[in-house]
Amino acid sequence: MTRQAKTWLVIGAVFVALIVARGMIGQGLGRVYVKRTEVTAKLPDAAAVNSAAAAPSASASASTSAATTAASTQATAGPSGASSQATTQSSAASISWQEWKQVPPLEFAAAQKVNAAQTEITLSWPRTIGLWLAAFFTLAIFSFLYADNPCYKIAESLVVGVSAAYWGVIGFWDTLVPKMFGALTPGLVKSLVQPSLVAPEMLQQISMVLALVLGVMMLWRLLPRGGWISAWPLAFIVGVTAGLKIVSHVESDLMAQAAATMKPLVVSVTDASGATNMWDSWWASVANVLLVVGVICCLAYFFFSVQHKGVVGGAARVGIWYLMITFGAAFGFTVMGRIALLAARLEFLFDDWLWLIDPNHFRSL
Amino acid sequence: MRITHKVPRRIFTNQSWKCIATFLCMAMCCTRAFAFEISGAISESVAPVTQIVTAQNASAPEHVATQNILAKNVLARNAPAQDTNAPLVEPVNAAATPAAISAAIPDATPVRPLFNREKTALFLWIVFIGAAVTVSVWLAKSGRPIKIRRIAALEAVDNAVGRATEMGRSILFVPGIQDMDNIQTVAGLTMLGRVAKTAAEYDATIQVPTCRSLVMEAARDTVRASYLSAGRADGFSADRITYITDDQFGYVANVVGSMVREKPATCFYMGCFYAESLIFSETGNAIGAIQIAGTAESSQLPFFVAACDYTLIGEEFFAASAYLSGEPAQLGTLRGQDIGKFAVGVLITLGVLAATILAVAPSSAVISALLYGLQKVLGG
Amino acid sequence: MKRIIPMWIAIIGGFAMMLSSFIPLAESWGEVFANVFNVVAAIAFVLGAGSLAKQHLEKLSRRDAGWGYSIITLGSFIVTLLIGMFKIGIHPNPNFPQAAYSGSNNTEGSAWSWIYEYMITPLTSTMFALLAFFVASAAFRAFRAKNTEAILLLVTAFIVLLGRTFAGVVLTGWFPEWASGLRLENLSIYVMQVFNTAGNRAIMIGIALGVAATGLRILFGIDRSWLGGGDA
Amino acid sequence: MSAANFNNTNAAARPWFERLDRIDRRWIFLLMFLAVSGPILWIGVTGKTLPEAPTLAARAVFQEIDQLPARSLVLISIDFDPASAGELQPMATSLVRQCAAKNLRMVFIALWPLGNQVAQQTIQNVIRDDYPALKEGDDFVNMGYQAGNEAVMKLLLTDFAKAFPKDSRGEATSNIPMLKGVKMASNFPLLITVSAGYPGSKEWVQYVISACNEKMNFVTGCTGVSAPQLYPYFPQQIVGLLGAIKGAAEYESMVNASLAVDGVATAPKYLQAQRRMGPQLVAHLLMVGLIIVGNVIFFARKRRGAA
Repeated sequence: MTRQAKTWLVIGAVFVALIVARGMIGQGLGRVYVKRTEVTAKLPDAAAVNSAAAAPSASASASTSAATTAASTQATAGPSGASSQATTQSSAASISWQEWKQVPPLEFAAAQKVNAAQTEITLSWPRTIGLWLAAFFTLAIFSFLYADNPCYKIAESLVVGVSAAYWGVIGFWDTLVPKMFGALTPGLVKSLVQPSLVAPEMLQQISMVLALVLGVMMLWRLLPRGGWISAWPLAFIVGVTAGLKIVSHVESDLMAQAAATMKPLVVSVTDASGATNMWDSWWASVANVLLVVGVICCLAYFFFSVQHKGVVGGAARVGIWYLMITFGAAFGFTVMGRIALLAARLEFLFDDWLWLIDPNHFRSL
Repeated sequence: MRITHKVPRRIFTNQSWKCIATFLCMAMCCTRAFAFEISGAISESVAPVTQIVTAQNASAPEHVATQNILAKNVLARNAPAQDTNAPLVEPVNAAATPAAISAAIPDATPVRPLFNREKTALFLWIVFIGAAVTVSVWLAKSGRPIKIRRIAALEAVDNAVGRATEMGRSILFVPGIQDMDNIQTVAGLTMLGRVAKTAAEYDATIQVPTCRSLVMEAARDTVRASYLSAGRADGFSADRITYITDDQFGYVANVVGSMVREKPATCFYMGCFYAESLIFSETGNAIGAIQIAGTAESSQLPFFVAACDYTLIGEEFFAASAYLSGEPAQLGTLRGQDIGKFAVGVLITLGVLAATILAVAPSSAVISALLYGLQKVLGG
Repeated sequence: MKRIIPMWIAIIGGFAMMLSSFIPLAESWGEVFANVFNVVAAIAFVLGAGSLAKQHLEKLSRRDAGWGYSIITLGSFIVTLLIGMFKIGIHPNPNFPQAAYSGSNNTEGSAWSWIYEYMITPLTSTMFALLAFFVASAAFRAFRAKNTEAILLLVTAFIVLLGRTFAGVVLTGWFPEWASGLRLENLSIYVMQVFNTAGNRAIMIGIALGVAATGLRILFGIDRSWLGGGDA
Repeated sequence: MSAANFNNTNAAARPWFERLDRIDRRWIFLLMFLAVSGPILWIGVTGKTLPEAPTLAARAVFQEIDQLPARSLVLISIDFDPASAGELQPMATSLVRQCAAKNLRMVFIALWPLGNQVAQQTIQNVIRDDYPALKEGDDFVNMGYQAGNEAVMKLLLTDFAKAFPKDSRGEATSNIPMLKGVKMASNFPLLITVSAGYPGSKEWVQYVISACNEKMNFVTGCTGVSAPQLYPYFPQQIVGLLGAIKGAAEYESMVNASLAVDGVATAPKYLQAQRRMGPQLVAHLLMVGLIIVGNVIFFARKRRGAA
């Protein structure tokens, strides 16, 4: 066993021991409670019931759910703990299902006190397992700070796979379905996804055909041959963004910024009584002078077709000083942001998982 | 450094004809529309705002009037909010609600002007930049050498590639995390072309993980072309140019992981970067790699400046890419940009002078007219 | 042919976009192109997902080093894709119960939300949080007063770091009113509004010119390096 | 990456500064962990936070929202994902809370794929939990995510319904009562964004605020990284700016003060940003300390080298 493996073993053992110890003290740690609510939706007509029964969720559990209790179905429903199920009531043209909303442990304790046999608020196993998984992922990625290791690699592989699929799915349901399929196959979208769909205009349909053609060309590159065809949609993307960017950059970053720099070098600040405040005027004037000089000197630094000698060289030198001050400020601000992110992760570990602190009063008043 | 890019001295090359023709087409398309409006633009520069409102009202009765009322109300933020924002408040008087107003719009399609007068200055600026670039490119293509000032980071590129060869380790090139529509990515790929060519000559391996599938394709093309031009087409392997994932941190996790495992001797970060800049450069630091970075993302520059051996700051990055490509089109563009910067500098100086004189002697009519003119030029 | 058509597609798309800002009559072209662009951008996500799957399948079939991790990637990819595409565990929208797929993936308690809450969130945000550690290590090793430029960078960083927390108030809060401009918290604002604004403004002006010049070059057909290859 | 610079074969022979310079960077990581976790635990147990004095840019955000008449429409773009939530979620929470308390009508959109989910959670935590009287469709609506970045903004300028054809409940835009009369972005007197990068506040200025013929007011909250880049736009194009967690804490304290009811403590979920300023303070001091130690080493080495 290498020294590193031993170290990992010791760290792991100490960690597990600490967590076990934590679990035995006080309220324990890391559980999620949910509250059940009933949702009923009226179907517009009887014929539509059939299509509703074909719904992925409704059909999955409709037949078996009547007999099972809420808590047990919830633990078994769906591959990763989807906490909803549907029951089709044969008599009325409506379907109903149960939804679970996360509640603080405090509410569970209160409900138990009133009636120990209540089933409205229960421990959610899928979410509790999820919470522990999330804690594991957090620690797995932090473990990279010590050294690269299999846990980190697993987390890394997962994040790649999950996020790519996640983006693809969001692009499909949020943009492609309402915009492209909504224009090309309005009937299908209307009956399956979005009954409120507005009938597409002719122009919309034509442009979506164009989009579809470009999209297919883009996807062509997944095939082994004819990848060059994907240069067409690429050209479209490059051209459109270039057209967009030229206008916006010149307008907001060139003209507006140059106009905002045209400030008087002498400013007189008057206070409430109307008298000139010498001290404030002085500082305001200095600020304006520094600003104007800074902008011009930094511009000089970015001259490329002129050698940096003489006046241009001097201005460029002042320019780089300004740039360094700019970078220093950016550094300070960035540090601030990064630390807030770390604080948020540690809050998750200490609060949601280990129950060491309770800033939100979820577990104690 | 002086580029002696010798193109046979033919003044009107095929290319230059094409670009002049395109430019003229664009100019002609717009001047027709523009000619109608230019007189209006001039009168606007003299007339107070209210006149524009009435002028537009004549042509586009309801729509424009409504928009102007809305705009003016929002503009008048310092005035008591209750009254001025009245049209934005929901029902008190149904006729005044935005719902009621815009419900009336679709029926009465307004007669639109041919040219959006408020954008005159913007249009002129784009024409100016276009002209500066086109003329500079044309001059560059006609064989006139363009001098570029010394850029330290560039001189380090070849050495860094050589070092990787000596150490027998690979070179990592990260072309940023944005897509091909980002100009920084395009500039990064130009740099990649050069780095890959040097690497091919030295027979060093080069790894290019990308964050977008389109970038991967473009990078493969670029590297393949570089290996071809170095006469080592057999050395090219598409497998070293990989797509990881679109997700920022999924990508970072993977690249950093492979950096630690494969320990490249030289790392290039050229393109558009966000938070990952520091993770890359710190990890590179830890594995003792030589690092050369280039980006126009000013928020990430402090980290590259601090942690990398050489950094191309902002526009320097584009300049370096133009220089390395050696293409007259890119070098000419650089000159065109300098002309633009010079114009901006002169305008700012004039504006500041005018504003200062105006602050000291508020009655100077000539100066106030000058300041007004400058503000108009900048669309202010 | 392989290069001429894409070039003209770029030129037409770009000019339509640009002119729609100036010519009100062209506004609708701009809309059409923007709309097409948005949809193509969404298809690019699908392409991204497809490329990932292809890549890892190849890696798997070749038994490359670390192919075991490719299984994890592919597995998580496929599971997420199935759950999301088929809206597994999602009941229909109560307003439109007749449409099977009308429910939103984001409903609380769905498998999709579970992935978001317990996988995406911890994984990506912890990745981001690692930066706090790297920043500390970089500060210790890289931020050294090597020359005037570095000193300026350091001093500014100090002012901002201290001025944007309670430390600034503790250290310089006792400064009398007339010297209040020198209090760290005010000094940090001064740095931001004067020096930082000047520096960033120049960078922005430069980049705006760069973007415009490069963009126009593409739209004039002078630059075709983005089409691959290299020659102009 | 760990063992690369961990070399202590002849550590004893080296002067102190050399040893310190070659210190394993994991010690620095540990220091950072302690500097952040210590205050979190302390504040978590005691519940105390540090006082905040709002700066000009943060005050401007508050006033901009405060001066809008009740029932005004505001467009809220959630342009961040959970990775940046540590910095930005407190801002989003407070911004939505102020809008809800002012009875403004809120239209949520997202230009980041995961932004829709973040918006959904914010709506749940603030509006549904604490302002249950507000009705979806009448008082607020979540239009979800659309792909396309700047092109979506461009489309928003001219046609809102084309850019966002449906809301997250699947209702067509034209059927949403509160959006009757909304044709384009400029129909919203105020645009609020919370942004973590690209596309974000900068793009909103470039593509919407500058391009809009009518003046649209714009306030934004952004990450510490992007704040310096946005200062040149303040106060001409961006009327109010919240930079990083400090800006969030300042703004949060202002909103809390304005909505405070005598005898009722502010709900702890509205103190998130102020709680995070504690770890911020200690960690900043650590950073300053690390830079100073690094430079002491640098100068000691320089002197030794020169001698």
